[in-house]
Amino acid sequence: MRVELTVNGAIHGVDVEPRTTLLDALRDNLGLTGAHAGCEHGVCGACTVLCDGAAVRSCLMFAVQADGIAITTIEGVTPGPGELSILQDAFCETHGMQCGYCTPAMILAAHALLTNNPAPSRGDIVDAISGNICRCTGYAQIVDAIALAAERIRGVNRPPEAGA
Amino acid sequence: MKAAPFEYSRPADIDEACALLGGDEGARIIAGGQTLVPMMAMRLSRPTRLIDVSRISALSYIREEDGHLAIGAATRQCVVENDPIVATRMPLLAAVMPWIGHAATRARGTVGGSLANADPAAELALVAVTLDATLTYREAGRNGDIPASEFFIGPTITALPMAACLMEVRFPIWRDGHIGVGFHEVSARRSDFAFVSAAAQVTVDEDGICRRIAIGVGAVTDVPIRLERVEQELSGNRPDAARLRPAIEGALADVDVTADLHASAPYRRRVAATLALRAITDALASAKQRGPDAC
Amino acid sequence: MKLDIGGEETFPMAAEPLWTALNDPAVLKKCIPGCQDMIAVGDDRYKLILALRVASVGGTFEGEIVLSDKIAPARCRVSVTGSGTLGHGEGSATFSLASDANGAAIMRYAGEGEIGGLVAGVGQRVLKGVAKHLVGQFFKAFRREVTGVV
Amino acid sequence: MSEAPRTFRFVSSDRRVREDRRFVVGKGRFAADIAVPGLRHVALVTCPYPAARIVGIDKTAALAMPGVHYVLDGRELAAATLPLAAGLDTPHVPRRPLAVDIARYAGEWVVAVVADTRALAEDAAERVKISYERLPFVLDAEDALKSDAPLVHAGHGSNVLLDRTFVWGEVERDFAESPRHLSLRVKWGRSSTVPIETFAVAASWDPWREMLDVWASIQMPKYPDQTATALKLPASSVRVHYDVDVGGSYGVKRGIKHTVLVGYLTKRLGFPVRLIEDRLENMRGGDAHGPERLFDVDVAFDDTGVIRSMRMRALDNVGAYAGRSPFQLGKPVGAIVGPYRIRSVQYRAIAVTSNKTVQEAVRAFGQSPTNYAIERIIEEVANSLGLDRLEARRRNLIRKEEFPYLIPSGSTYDSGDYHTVIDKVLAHADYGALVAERDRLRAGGMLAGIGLATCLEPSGGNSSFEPLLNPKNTTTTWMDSCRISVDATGAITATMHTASAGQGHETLVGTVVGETLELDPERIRVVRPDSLSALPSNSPVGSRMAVMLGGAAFHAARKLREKLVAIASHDLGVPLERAHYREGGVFDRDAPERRLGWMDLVTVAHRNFHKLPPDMEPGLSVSHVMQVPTGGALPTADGRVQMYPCFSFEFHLILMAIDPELGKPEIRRYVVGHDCGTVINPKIVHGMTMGGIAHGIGAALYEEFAYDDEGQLLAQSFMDYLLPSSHEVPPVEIVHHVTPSPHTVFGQKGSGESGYLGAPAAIASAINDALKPLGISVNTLPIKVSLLGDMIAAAREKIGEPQGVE
Repeated sequence: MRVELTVNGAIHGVDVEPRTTLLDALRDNLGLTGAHAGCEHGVCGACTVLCDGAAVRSCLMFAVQADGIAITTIEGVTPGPGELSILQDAFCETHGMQCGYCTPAMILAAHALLTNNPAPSRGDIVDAISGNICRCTGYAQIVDAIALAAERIRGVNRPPEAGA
Repeated sequence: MKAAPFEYSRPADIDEACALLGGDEGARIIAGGQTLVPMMAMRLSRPTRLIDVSRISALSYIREEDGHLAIGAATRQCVVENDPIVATRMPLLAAVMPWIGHAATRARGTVGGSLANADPAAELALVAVTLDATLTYREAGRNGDIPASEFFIGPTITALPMAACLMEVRFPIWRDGHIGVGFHEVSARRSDFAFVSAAAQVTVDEDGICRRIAIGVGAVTDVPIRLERVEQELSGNRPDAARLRPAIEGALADVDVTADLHASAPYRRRVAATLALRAITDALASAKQRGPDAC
Repeated sequence: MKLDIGGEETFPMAAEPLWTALNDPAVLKKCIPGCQDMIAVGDDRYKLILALRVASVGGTFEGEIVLSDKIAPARCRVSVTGSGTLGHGEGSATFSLASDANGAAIMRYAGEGEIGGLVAGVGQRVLKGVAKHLVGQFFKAFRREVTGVV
Repeated sequence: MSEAPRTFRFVSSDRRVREDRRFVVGKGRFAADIAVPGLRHVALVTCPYPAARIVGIDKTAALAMPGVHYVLDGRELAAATLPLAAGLDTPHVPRRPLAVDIARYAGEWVVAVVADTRALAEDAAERVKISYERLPFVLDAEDALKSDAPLVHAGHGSNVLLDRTFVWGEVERDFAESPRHLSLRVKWGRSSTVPIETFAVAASWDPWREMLDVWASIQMPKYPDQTATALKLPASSVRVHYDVDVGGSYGVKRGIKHTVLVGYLTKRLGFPVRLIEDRLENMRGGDAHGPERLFDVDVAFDDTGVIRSMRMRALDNVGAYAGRSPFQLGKPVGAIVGPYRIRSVQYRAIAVTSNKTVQEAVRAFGQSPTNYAIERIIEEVANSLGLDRLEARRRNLIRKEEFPYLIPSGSTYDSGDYHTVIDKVLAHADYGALVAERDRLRAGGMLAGIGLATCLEPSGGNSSFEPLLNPKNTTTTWMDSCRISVDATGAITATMHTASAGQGHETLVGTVVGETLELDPERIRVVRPDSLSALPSNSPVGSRMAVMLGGAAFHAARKLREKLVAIASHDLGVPLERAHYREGGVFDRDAPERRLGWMDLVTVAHRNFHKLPPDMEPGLSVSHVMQVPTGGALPTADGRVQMYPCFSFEFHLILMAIDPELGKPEIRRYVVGHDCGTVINPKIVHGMTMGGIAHGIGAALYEEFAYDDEGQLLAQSFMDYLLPSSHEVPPVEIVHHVTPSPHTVFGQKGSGESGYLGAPAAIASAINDALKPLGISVNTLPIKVSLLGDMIAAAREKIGEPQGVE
């Protein structure tokens, strides 16, 4: 089936079988390998992408269901070659990863959280990433990264102080 | 882990969906896909055709009408979770929403999908049974209703006719007195399928008499159940904790309790009583805290 | 996974016709959930082809069904083995028929089954409930078949 | 070897981890990301029974499908390849990628299907008709020992793969002389590391070059050698690309059988072939399972709680074949007494086969179950005397002044200060307040307990556990290597020679080389060449890389420094001892203005042969192959051996609360004291500790490869195998302490395992403390909610405590 996927702001026409998951289409048809297959049954969250801004599991969506939805992958939140977003930089700052396999999904889950909740509590952060299993880190440095990014984003968005 | 091949259709409206469903014995409705797609990935489920109703806007709504809260079957769980009408009119529903899967599954998962897949531990199914919801389906150009108490037949099994498409679930809104709700569940991890869940809704009058109560438990047996004997015991009475536990245990005594890898039958039976008691206690407490106009 | 199967059904009729129905492959074919075909391969031995479907779950299953230990019209044993896309299963149950004081036939059945493969590995949580449902479906259909009443 | 300075420029500073940049943008290069043109895909048909004879395989329907290229069975593969390497001397327990004639566990691979896409391969796999004759099977380790047990491998003659008893010291005498004895049986359930990336391998055979290129997600010593041997190729025809990121491993990314399978297929079929395990294949038949171990522990002690002797019987259910796992009974020998002064030990290690999935190496290589057993028994010693559990530990712990400390099994512990670590943790946590909090919880109707656990993490070792458990195997060394090249432009490239699974090895090498050369580590490129251009290395197993790769990098950098100094000394005409290296340049100590800078030196080495000292090789390329600091020796006849040079220490202190009605345990506070010597990168060590603890929480409370009585693995998916999520891992407070190792250049020790070593013991300790008022204890892991709830309910009923208290 022909389907037009809007990924990271660009429209791509791809031919896929109806059974091709969005995850496989992103990876195999579009070469966007930042989304990873972990369990392929919707538990681990390694395949998380944003659909119209919400974090969803791309292994639980067929590509044919995704036309007209604005899909954002990790490649789409990276500002440019060699540049990191505040969130990505915060993950580097706290070393919020080890093997890096769950990391893009974790960052996208965090991205969705911070879009809706610029000042999340620790509990909010824990809850927002609870659908993303990380086997390496024990989550602490991931939570730290998201808290740090939230703080930095709030700082960036704060109006300059008087006289500054 | 790739699904077996299938055809894909995205009908424009529900009648077209029903026609497709009626025309293909192996067809299945897909909305959010959060239950169906994992089963397809493992090839436990192998529909010949998926009929995607997730974009039929007529199936996605939350509205208050005729003393009910009506929710379209394709309404996403995250929408219900954040809906102000749900929060005020259907606090029990609002209470369970964060317990359903994860944010990422609620972003896609629908109300109808959860109900139609009839997991014994599904929170939405429990609330539907507890509050006497009515499910409306469409089949061959006409609508039919099934009360929640008859809708759930077994694990994953419902009374929905084969060629029917679930359209709506209607929860009655209680208006008689101060409403209170309580919900508890226990699972291995926070977001796992519950071993046991319990949901209670009560109304209490000015004198502290329990006017009305609904108490249901989930995951204990093949389908969510109401503890009617407890309801009879409590309604019209002043709540008495000492009488409540035996009544709950009595109501659970004859239930054919399930056991699985993660929780034994004695565990489920015992903890069902505990959680039912806690849910009722919380419901009574929150009813007393609410003002008379709370609902 | 081991499954215990057991129960009792009462039919408003004599035991004889029940016995006949229980031993009639045409009746069994209609009553075994998802049964597509029962092909005789020997005395009281049939090749069984199922297209099982319970709600969203479905798969094909090929196996054998054997009727044995027959004591007409009181007792027989039904054994099923086979495998398919969902996994494999086997089980056997003894059916015994008796009449109660009112002349109604009582069918008692007891046995055990085993299910393995995919459904056991990923569906253990609901497997027993689904199996119970299938047994129920069989008797529902069987009752309809022998009494004409749903 | 303590020639490096003890104050560091880069070592121990809180620097970023260089690998992270590629991961945060999704540019990790994992095995599944590698696009080899013309790749075809494999799906597996597995045996559904725990034991069955393969009677017939009908491939017709599968082969008839368009896009399906091949259906491979075990007989064909076995005819063309050799069995996979086995560690033990068990020639009649052959292991092959695909079952030959008999399948021995539910999930064992029987047939491999190759098709254009993975989905199509799965379609075809369903159409391969295999008929089986079911065979008797055995699942339980104790059952497998019985004389009438079905034999998993008839040719082997028994189910026992290994049964060795070691006696170190005067065990009989110590038991006879001790006034008190105590016995305990504890069980460690079958769990594993379960990384989020399953195993993946792509292979491509070039018949004109006779070269098998392999890209795989490996953490496997001797992977190229073992692959080549099984495929009957010279290892020089197997090029393993180490520059592949591995999505987590902690031991299980072995992949030899996968690689032999795809290696054969690509050779046979003439196009590249890839196998990515799906989660089901991974859980039931990948190299996924870890120890399943039953311990019977007896201790002899005195009235003050000082343990004199221990007898330990460890019975491990290793599954259907002898993988690497029986050796997991060997590593604990290196720390068989944990951090305690137990003067004699009898250790009986038994590995039995069963009709379960093969066990493979898992984080800490068998030490975590053993540590759990040791920690349980010490608590029982305390309980039996009415002694405080902390005090019982204090009395038995090795004291700071006793290091280096020789334990009965022949290992000398390098350094440690256990009492101080414990004191620091108690002070940090305010132990008195923690006890008060526990008691407050108890008074409020909760079950509450304080968990205590110590653990030792042996690190950086050789493989003497191989000859220890298999006298025919004489492997005693495990090298790691580093090469540093400075090119003609002055750029520095360092190499490491294994794949890496998130441990930050590139950062490690960069930091160590930068430290040694006194240059910004960011200037040092770190690469992972393929196996044909690699120096000997043994992959990041056994917490070895800080010690071994760090050591190799240091020594290589030191050699480079020496070469630069020699060049300058010659060129400046000053004696060697006056030529002083600083920050990339060399100067005359007596006349510092006489100096050659970095580029001057590079230019001499690369272009000015006439300026080089006589006999010096031109260019700037140095390498070092690192031996384990304490060397390698065969074990003594009675099995004494030094495997590991360095021993890290941790002390875990936790507070848990259990709702008595629900049996649901909750960690309320978690403090860990950690001493892994000098920390090279604090971020990495912090993460390793946290991740190890999370992993240990999983093993203690949630994770189990549970089987039913019919031999079916019930936890094949992530719906039933429960990895801790962010909800289940509490905040952990880490208290650091540094006792440098005398054996390593910076004083570093390993740090990848101790969280996992201590957490299960600590959780068991807390839960048992919580259960103490009920007079019950739990000695099996994982401690699942339902089990705990049922135990508590039974105990409360027995003592007449009312149920249903709110």
